[in-house]
Amino acid sequence: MRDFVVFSVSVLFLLGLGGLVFKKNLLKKTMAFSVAQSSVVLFFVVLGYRHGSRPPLFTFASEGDLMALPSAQVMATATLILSVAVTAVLLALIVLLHRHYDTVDGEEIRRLL
Amino acid sequence: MVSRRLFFVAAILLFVGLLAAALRSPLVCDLPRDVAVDGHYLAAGQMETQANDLVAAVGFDYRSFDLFALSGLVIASSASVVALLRKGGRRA
Amino acid sequence: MDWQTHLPALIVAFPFLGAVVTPLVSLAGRGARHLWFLLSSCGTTVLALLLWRRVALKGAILYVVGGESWDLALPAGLSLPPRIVLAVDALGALIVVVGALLAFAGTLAYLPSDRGTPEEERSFVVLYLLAMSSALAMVVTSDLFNFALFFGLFSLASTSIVTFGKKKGAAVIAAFDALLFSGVLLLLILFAVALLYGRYNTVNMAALARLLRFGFVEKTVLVLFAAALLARYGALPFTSLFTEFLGEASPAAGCILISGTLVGFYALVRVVFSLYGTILGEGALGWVFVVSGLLSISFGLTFGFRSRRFPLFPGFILLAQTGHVLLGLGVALRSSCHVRAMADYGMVALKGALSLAVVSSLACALLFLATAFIRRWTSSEDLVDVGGLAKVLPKTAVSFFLASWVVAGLPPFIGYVPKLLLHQSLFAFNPLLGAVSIAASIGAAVLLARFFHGLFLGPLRVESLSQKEASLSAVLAMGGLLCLLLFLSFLPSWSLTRWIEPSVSVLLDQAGYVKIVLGGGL
Amino acid sequence: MRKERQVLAIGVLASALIFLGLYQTFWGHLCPGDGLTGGGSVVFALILALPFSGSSFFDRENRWKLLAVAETAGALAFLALAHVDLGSTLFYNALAGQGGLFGQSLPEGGNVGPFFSSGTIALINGALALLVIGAFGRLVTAFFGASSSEKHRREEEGENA
Repeated sequence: MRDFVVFSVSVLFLLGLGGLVFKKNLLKKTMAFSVAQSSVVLFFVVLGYRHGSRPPLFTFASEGDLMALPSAQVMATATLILSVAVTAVLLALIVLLHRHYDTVDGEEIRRLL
Repeated sequence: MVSRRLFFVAAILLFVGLLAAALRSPLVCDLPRDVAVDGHYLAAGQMETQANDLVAAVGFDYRSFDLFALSGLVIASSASVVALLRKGGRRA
Repeated sequence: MDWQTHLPALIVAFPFLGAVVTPLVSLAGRGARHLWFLLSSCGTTVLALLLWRRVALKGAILYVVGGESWDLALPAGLSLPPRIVLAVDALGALIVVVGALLAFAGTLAYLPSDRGTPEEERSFVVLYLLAMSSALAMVVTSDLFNFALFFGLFSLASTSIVTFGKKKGAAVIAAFDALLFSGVLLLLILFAVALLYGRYNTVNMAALARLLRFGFVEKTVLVLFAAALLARYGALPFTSLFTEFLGEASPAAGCILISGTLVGFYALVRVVFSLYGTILGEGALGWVFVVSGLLSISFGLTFGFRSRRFPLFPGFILLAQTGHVLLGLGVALRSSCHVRAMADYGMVALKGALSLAVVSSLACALLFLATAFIRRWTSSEDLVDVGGLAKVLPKTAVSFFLASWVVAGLPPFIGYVPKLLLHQSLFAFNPLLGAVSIAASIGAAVLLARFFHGLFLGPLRVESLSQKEASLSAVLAMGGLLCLLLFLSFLPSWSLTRWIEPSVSVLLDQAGYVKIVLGGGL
Repeated sequence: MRKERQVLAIGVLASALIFLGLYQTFWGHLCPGDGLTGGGSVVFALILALPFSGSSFFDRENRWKLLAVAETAGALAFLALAHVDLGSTLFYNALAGQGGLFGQSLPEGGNVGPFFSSGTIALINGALALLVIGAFGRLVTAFFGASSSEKHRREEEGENA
């Protein structure tokens, strides 16, 4: 099961990376970047999980519960915020490019340059 | 176009194969592993920070220096998007 | 306990405060904002100098963020630090000072000349101060995940300020590519951090340095880090992107970008020497550095000779210098596990690489300022359209000339010291490599002569300058950097013994770095 | 009629989201979620509401200023909370367990938890939520303004052609 999750993390990352390399549409490139970033988030979450563990929360917890590792979840949240910030700026740049060139195709834009 | 796709598929297959080979070796997720730092958070974090949510305890107390980077990211992205897009900003 | 205990954290918090308060100050008008920008940047530089002095006096310092006491990294019964620990030793202090000075020069270059919409001007100050804060934070932190976050903040802030005040779309597409590319680098670093976290359950560099056992995961992590940080430093084939991007930058934005490359260099040597250090042994990494150094040199020189766009030229020169630095690092790594070789030439190579990284970033910042101001004043980018500028821009011509002298590595200026050390050690390591390095230096000197001739000599071809040279900020920024270089030139042995040698010794002393954070008892 | 129903549904959804965000923020030290995600939920409610509010409403200068003030106030509060006890270190949790503001002590192990516990953690949660609402609120407003001005520009171009 754990192997499967690590497997899907790497497939997600590679899908994102492939999209970044092979897609010409800048919007699709941004989406591919988000996909790759989500694989990192998934990886952090997997690393924090222990078999049969509960969330690391003492509210309503009972004695002897096994809890997931908290710092992995903190890192996952931080990575999400990073992703949101970078994606927002990328989208803003795309809006600007669309205003200039009336297209979001990367190669087209480079031809018009 | 077709060659590109073929290349992409080949790259994925190669990586998947490498990963499958790597998983045979003792890897990252071998559990139970030594959880020294997280073990400290789980054992003493509640009393040290007086917070029931250990994610908040770790994120806002133990690793609080990260908050500079996180709030900086929020401010930076909003400042740059506003400067790039706001009306009266750039004209086409 | 005096207030200077808090310096490692204040150096991040102070520019952050500056960025946060900027919108409030902007309500009082443009002048107030400029004054505030100058004050924040200057204050940060002063704090950096204080930090450097404190490290020079007291040795390496640590700071436990959020701990009950600033030096209690390990609470009772723990062998790994649970909190984020800031650790500054001689190398860190050196990079902090140089990075802060570069950023301050950028502030001076910004002040009255950059105009845009009000939102753009306000955001520029915010983002510049955030970039400065994150560049310094990347140096002082010893926590790898924290490093990755500040890396992301730096990429974001420094990328978007390049597009401000630009009429063309070329800057926007360059910024898009650069941001996407640094986003991918960030992903690589995050993956590496996650792998280390999964393996050792800590992300503190010093603790990891003590625990690390060389295996499959560690090799993967090393590859990820080396790829990401080499690209951040500006080496390897990906650099055309960085050069293009630097060519689009305004004078102020370029300074912070160059200080970012210096921080990338710092992170690279930190990871290689302090995190991995002796367990690397005689691995292939030394050859990787040598090859990527050779690639960078050849790329920089060939494209420099072929290109006629003079704003790109500081980027090419910086790239060639980066190549030299990487050659030195590679040689030092190759010799690091032989005591004899280390004493013979490895130490000298490391010394040369470190001093060349610092000096060339200062000199290239000066070159960059000169070309960026020329582009702004002549509103032209082609070497064919300008010429004979020495008559109308004498001060810029003098700074450009002296900076090229320093970069070319000729005496009497400071540039010859690192070059001499590097050539000497490369020759001892492998005569062929030494010959290549000397030839590359001569090539760089010819390249500099070509651009100096094209820009400043010959008949004057520009009809009208959009602005007089006498703009105080430009003179101050270029003059300040020039004074710094001249100061170092007059005291080469002082700068070697006070700045470089302590840094080299802390770099080679991996146990010392572990001891700063984890204490001596373990 | 249809539009009114849509507005009603969006209003219900948005207020639920705002409630969720505030809950996450203020109970951040006791329950899942924290100030950053709570602020994000509130901004998401704003995104839902923006298309139905008309561009003039949210592009009005005073709304914009309110968000900017929220951002600056949140960031300043965050910095102030970081420096609350410089006798120890930056970010030292000086209020926890001291009996004062947010200083109630917590029983060990699983418990519901008193609201006024955890010291600076709860306060930093609030400050960061304010910061995120202000910053990302301005961000989405800028995006929305850009898209509506784009539409306007296209219509003008169409008339000219």
